[in-house]
Amino acid sequence: MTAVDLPAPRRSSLDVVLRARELGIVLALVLLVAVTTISNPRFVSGQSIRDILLGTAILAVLAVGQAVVVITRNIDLSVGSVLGLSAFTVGTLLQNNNLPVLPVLLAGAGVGVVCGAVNGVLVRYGNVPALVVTLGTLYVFRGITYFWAGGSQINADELPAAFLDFGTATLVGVPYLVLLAVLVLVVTGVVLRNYRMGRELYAMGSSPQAARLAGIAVGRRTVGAFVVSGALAGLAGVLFAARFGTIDAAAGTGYELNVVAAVVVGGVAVFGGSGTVWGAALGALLLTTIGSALAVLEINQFWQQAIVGGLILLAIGADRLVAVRVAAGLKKRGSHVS
Amino acid sequence: MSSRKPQLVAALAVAALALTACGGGTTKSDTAAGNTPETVSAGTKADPNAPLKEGLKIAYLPKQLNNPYTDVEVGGGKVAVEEIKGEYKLVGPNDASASSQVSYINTLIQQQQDVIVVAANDPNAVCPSLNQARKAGIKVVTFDSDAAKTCRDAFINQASTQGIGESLVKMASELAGGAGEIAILSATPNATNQNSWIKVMQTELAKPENSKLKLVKIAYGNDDDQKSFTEAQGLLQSYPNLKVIVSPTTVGIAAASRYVSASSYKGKVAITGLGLPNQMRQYVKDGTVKKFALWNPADIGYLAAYAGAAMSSGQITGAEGEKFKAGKLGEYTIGADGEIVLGPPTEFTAANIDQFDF
Amino acid sequence: MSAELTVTRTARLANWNVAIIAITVLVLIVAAATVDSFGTSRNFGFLVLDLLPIALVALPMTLVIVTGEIDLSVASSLGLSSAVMGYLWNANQPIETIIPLCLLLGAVLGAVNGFFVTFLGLPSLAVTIGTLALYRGLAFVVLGDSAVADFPALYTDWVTGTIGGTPIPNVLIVIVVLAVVFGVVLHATPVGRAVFAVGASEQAARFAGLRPGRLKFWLYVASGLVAGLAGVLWTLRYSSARADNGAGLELAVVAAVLLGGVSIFGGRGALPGVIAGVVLLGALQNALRLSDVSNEALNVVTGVLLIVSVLAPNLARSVLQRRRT
Amino acid sequence: MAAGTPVLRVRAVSKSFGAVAAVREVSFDLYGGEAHALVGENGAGKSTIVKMLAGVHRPDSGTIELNGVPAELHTPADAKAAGIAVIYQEPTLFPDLTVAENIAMGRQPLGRFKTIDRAAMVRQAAQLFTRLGVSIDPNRPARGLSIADQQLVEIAKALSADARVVVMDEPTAALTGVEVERLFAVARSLRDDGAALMFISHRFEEITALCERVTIMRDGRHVSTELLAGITVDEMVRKMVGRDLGALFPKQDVTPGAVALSVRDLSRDPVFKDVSFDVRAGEIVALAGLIGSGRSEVVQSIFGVDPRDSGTVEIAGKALRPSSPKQAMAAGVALVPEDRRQQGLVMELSIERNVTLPRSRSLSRLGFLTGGRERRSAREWTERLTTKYGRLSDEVGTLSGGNQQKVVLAKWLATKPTVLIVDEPTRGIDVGTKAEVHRLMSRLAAEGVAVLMVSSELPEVLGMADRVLVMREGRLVAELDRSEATEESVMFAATGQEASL
Repeated sequence: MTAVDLPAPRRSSLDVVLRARELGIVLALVLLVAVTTISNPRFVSGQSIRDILLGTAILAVLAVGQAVVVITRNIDLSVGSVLGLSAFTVGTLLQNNNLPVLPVLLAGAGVGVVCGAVNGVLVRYGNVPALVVTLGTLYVFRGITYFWAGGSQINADELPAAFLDFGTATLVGVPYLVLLAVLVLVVTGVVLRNYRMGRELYAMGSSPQAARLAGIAVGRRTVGAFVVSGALAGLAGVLFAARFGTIDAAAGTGYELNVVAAVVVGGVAVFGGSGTVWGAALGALLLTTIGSALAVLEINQFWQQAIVGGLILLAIGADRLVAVRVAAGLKKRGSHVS
Repeated sequence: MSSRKPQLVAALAVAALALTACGGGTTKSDTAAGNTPETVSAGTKADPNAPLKEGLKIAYLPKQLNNPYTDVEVGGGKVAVEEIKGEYKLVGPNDASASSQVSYINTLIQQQQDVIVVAANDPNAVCPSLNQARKAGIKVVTFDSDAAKTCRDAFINQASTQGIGESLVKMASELAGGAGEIAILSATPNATNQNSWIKVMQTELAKPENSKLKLVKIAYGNDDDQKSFTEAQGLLQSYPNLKVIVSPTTVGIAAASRYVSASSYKGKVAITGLGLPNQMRQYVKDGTVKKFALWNPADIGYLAAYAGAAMSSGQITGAEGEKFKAGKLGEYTIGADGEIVLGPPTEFTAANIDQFDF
Repeated sequence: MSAELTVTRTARLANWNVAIIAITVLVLIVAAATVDSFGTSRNFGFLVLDLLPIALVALPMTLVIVTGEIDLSVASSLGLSSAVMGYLWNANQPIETIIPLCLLLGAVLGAVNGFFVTFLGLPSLAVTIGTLALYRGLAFVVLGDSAVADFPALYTDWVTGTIGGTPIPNVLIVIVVLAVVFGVVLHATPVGRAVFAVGASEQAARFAGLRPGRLKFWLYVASGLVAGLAGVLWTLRYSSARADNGAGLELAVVAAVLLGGVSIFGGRGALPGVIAGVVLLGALQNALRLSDVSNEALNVVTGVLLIVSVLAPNLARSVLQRRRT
Repeated sequence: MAAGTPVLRVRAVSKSFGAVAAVREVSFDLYGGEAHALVGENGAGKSTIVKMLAGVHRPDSGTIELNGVPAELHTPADAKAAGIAVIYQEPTLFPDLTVAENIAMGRQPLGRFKTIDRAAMVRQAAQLFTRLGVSIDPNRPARGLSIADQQLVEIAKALSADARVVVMDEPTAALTGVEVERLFAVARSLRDDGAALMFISHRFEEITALCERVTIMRDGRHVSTELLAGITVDEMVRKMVGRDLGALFPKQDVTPGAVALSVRDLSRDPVFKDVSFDVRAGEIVALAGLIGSGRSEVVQSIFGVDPRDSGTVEIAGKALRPSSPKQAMAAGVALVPEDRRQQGLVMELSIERNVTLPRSRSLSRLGFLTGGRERRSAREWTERLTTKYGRLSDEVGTLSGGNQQKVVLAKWLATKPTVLIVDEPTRGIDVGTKAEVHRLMSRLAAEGVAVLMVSSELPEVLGMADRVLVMREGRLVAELDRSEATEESVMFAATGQEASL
């Protein structure tokens, strides 16, 4: 028995597959854009791209938060309601009241943090499954918003111009909202990939039991993941208010399904442990682009939902097949004592 | 989990097919003739001199709550109900679905209201319940969006269909300079009002004086702010030469204006249609919108209250030709099929918009 | 960990089942006493009609959740069934053909779910979120945004009518028959025993010679079939076939089932509790509406009840344990 | 061995789970630079001790001292922080993460801005593997690693922590001889660096090769702690078992009847290959071998809960379809599986439901079950097996291990099997019940049932079996008659090398 010469750490096949996973979405996107552009070249005009990116920004911010929760083997169905509550809070704050943008963003995120903490504490310390908790808070947060709004609507003309400008202004042609979404994406992506905290989230989702034995503060991290998801949903609420200018209590109703769809299509496994926020954001981009493309291609818009559903099934089905093949491949690559 | 189940399902299918093959059974064409509408007797004869009752319980059930246009409408209703010393009530779903409206109608029957003023989300789905209400002695007045004629006593029409359709085309033609592509951004594809206006518009557009106007597309924003927003976006992308978007719905016109005002299309594409002055003020002032029209929605709710009260008090029965007084609005005559027309729409421009607050 | 915990678990299940039934009865009594016209026979009819779709769909959903899976696509299956019903009716097909075809369609939709969940082994949550979007989308593709009305009065009247001169709605028969069928299957047949065993431990069930995959597949078929039926009844009740019929119903159904004491992790639950859960939600909604409490309050109450139904027993247990040590 | 203060001192700790006292007043010391064996039968409380050291369980009473200071090990994080590394019997890896990340979790090397230095992390993992002499790609995910490789990653994990106390709970069970040697070399170097090693194993040759002292436990109690130099294996075994071995295994001599179970060329990649054997009526055949050698997989494949790639299984001359436990049951096969809690019983269901679960169809009348027949049948069979319980409606999880096993046996005996397969039938149950189970198997064989027994307890194999089949790495490598079968011959066949007992 001699000490072995270790092969230089090489790119594992799984890495390649993971890359391929996101590559798949990119390919689908390219194909979609190509086909749509051939039929109507204005689809790639500056305005059109800006519109798609703006639409993606909100969904992507939500999807990033959702991905963080899903990676820990949980789910947050309350994001649509949190978005609504945050958007209405921000709208009320700004109603005939000229506040700078930054505190407004913080206020929106703050609302989300509180909602997320409620979810997280109930999941962790109440021992109630995330699905049940967030299904419940989906109703509760929405109900609170309705109570508060009482049927009123906040219109664009009641909001300060500075805030509405924030919704439409651009920096070298890129809207602020998109920049903000990219910032969120990059920060979350880096934390998940390069910080201990991020890796612990993956570990918890991959094997909750092993995570406990490894001394990971599962409770704190779980609450933390929900707080992040809530905060980002709150932030998305501010973006929503800035982009649409009109806010009523129903803002963001039904968003949760789009968000979960984006995350699943983006390759985040529903049982945790794998996937990236990049994938989730790409999923959001793909879904938004499909919506726009259908309108441009003059395909009956009613197909959109069916296509989204089909995509989800396709994505999880394909992931499954790839996983089975990779697993088979990995088994054959056992270690050898030299 | 028995192996018998597949056979069972198959048998069911075979049975179904067999039925079709035999050609038996009830089809739509059978029922179209046979389904006689349920008629609820309008009660005794009208007595035009009967006094308006006090303490009438009048309930408003709009398509959905949380809609600013609706708020203005029912606001007018509240004023009228207070004038006649009645009890005002407002209920409604948060989603514009017929099924939730049915539950509310049922509740109102339980609560023994005297008048239900309703904007139907589906002209047929609410029918059985409305008829139940009428059987229980409740007067049913529809506004905004009519229910089937057989299940309401009167319909408050904001303006004659013809009048609105013509005025929409007139505005579009002015804004397009008499020629070019126009598109319509409507509410839902089965919205009763919008569809009848669009029909009139299409007839108008077919006339020789409008031959240079081309209607390229009717899009539907479902009266949903975001949906309308994206639909406007889609229209402008698909039709680069579009000159005017006509949106005969307050949600649609506001969303389209908001999109255009912030996009590169501003100044190139005109928006018009039916909108609320308060919502549109900003876009009129920034030049996105030159003119749009609307009746005063508060008057609709107001008129509905008086119509319902008159009916409940026995002044009218809903028959054509009957007259009743509607407070500050003066005297109204019931038209064919129980329709009561409010009056001609008002056009709003930068010059006059500040005189209105609704 | 096991011994003590499991003892209290049994007690907890029994307690919750009794508790939810007691709470329901209490709510019914209080509502009848305090809310005007809640206790009238006409209101009873409205109440039954209002909770009809939730009650029906909750029955197979209970079995599905007891096996540890979930079916979020039920409301969309209901909508698709309704849309297809309208489409075929417009195409001048006889209603006697349409109804069985819609039931068959429901079964097929369920089978698609079952296929993905059992044969491909995909997580049911993701699968049925996918088919939730897919089926609803197809419903819109079939019928667009239009509504189809004019269904034959013979059928619509039956659905909204009552038995003879009694105040008992006809559809109550459907609910009772199906509730008995599902109740018996779950609690007094080998299939029911398998449902519990599979939900509590799929592996142990396999080692006992059961076939979890097949069982789940047929439960999804049953879930789809009942959703199809609910779609038909919904359409007839409102005499209006629309693609958006029943949208969002899945959440109310899951809430009712969990409120009824069924564990989201599978293996635990009882049908009487679920029925109580359905009635509780429906009665609360009805009573609050009659008292002019807004819809919003109801949302909050539903959400809170849902969380409390799982949280309360958990808290009770941990308090008990703390006291013991 | 170093003297002075012990690194770890366990003082009179007790731990109960419900009514079951798993550990009672156990005390022992661990010194730095010492390798200390902990032995005892299954269920003696060793794993509970390990879990208390790992911070998973908190002792009900007693204290754990580290370097003379009482330690509060409330969570695994506490234990980790206190310098205790635990290698569990069943590896606890994160399947989705890479091997390098698994090793470094919580201690990842950090670069700029506190980001994880991946290159350094991979390098560390590679160095650890070099030290262990194995080649596992640090960049591959843990999913799909063999049990042996997983165990090696666990060991690398403990090494990377520079722990002062390393607890190894049967780390060698699935390793080959070479891997074991390598592990021991690493363990010795750890020990020589001053760490305290706690080593749990059932292989006495490993214990004597590695350790200096041994603590023996029985039924949750501390029996004695001795220098290994001063005790023979026989004495150790006697102290562990607490009785004479011979009397335990009452196999009656039976003349075997016709072939009841015939297995030919059974294969399932990559678990086992070309397995062929017969079991006759009245015979007890043991399937021996190391953990991970494929024994359980073979019997699960015979019963049909696992698939098979090729080969045939016949019961009394009739071929069984693959993957159909239902058909196997109908043909008279019963399987008492290895893992009672996961496979044998539905822990959340009542005793009654568990006993009647495979027979619910035959107990139904016109397809309905009203409860009465199930209850009567469950009572009859639990009584036959003298199961002790409160009420039939109690959850089976409330019973002790032995009574749980009786419920499993009742459940399967009630199906009147002609071929009874038992996988580790006495794992984790008390001595008295163990004897009952052995008597029962013997009686069944006498009644003409063909019994196939998978067991890792050599004495049980030698005492009960008419024939011993030995598996190694997925293949059947030896068939030994009762007369030929000795601990040496079985171990030799199982490990493929000379055992030094």
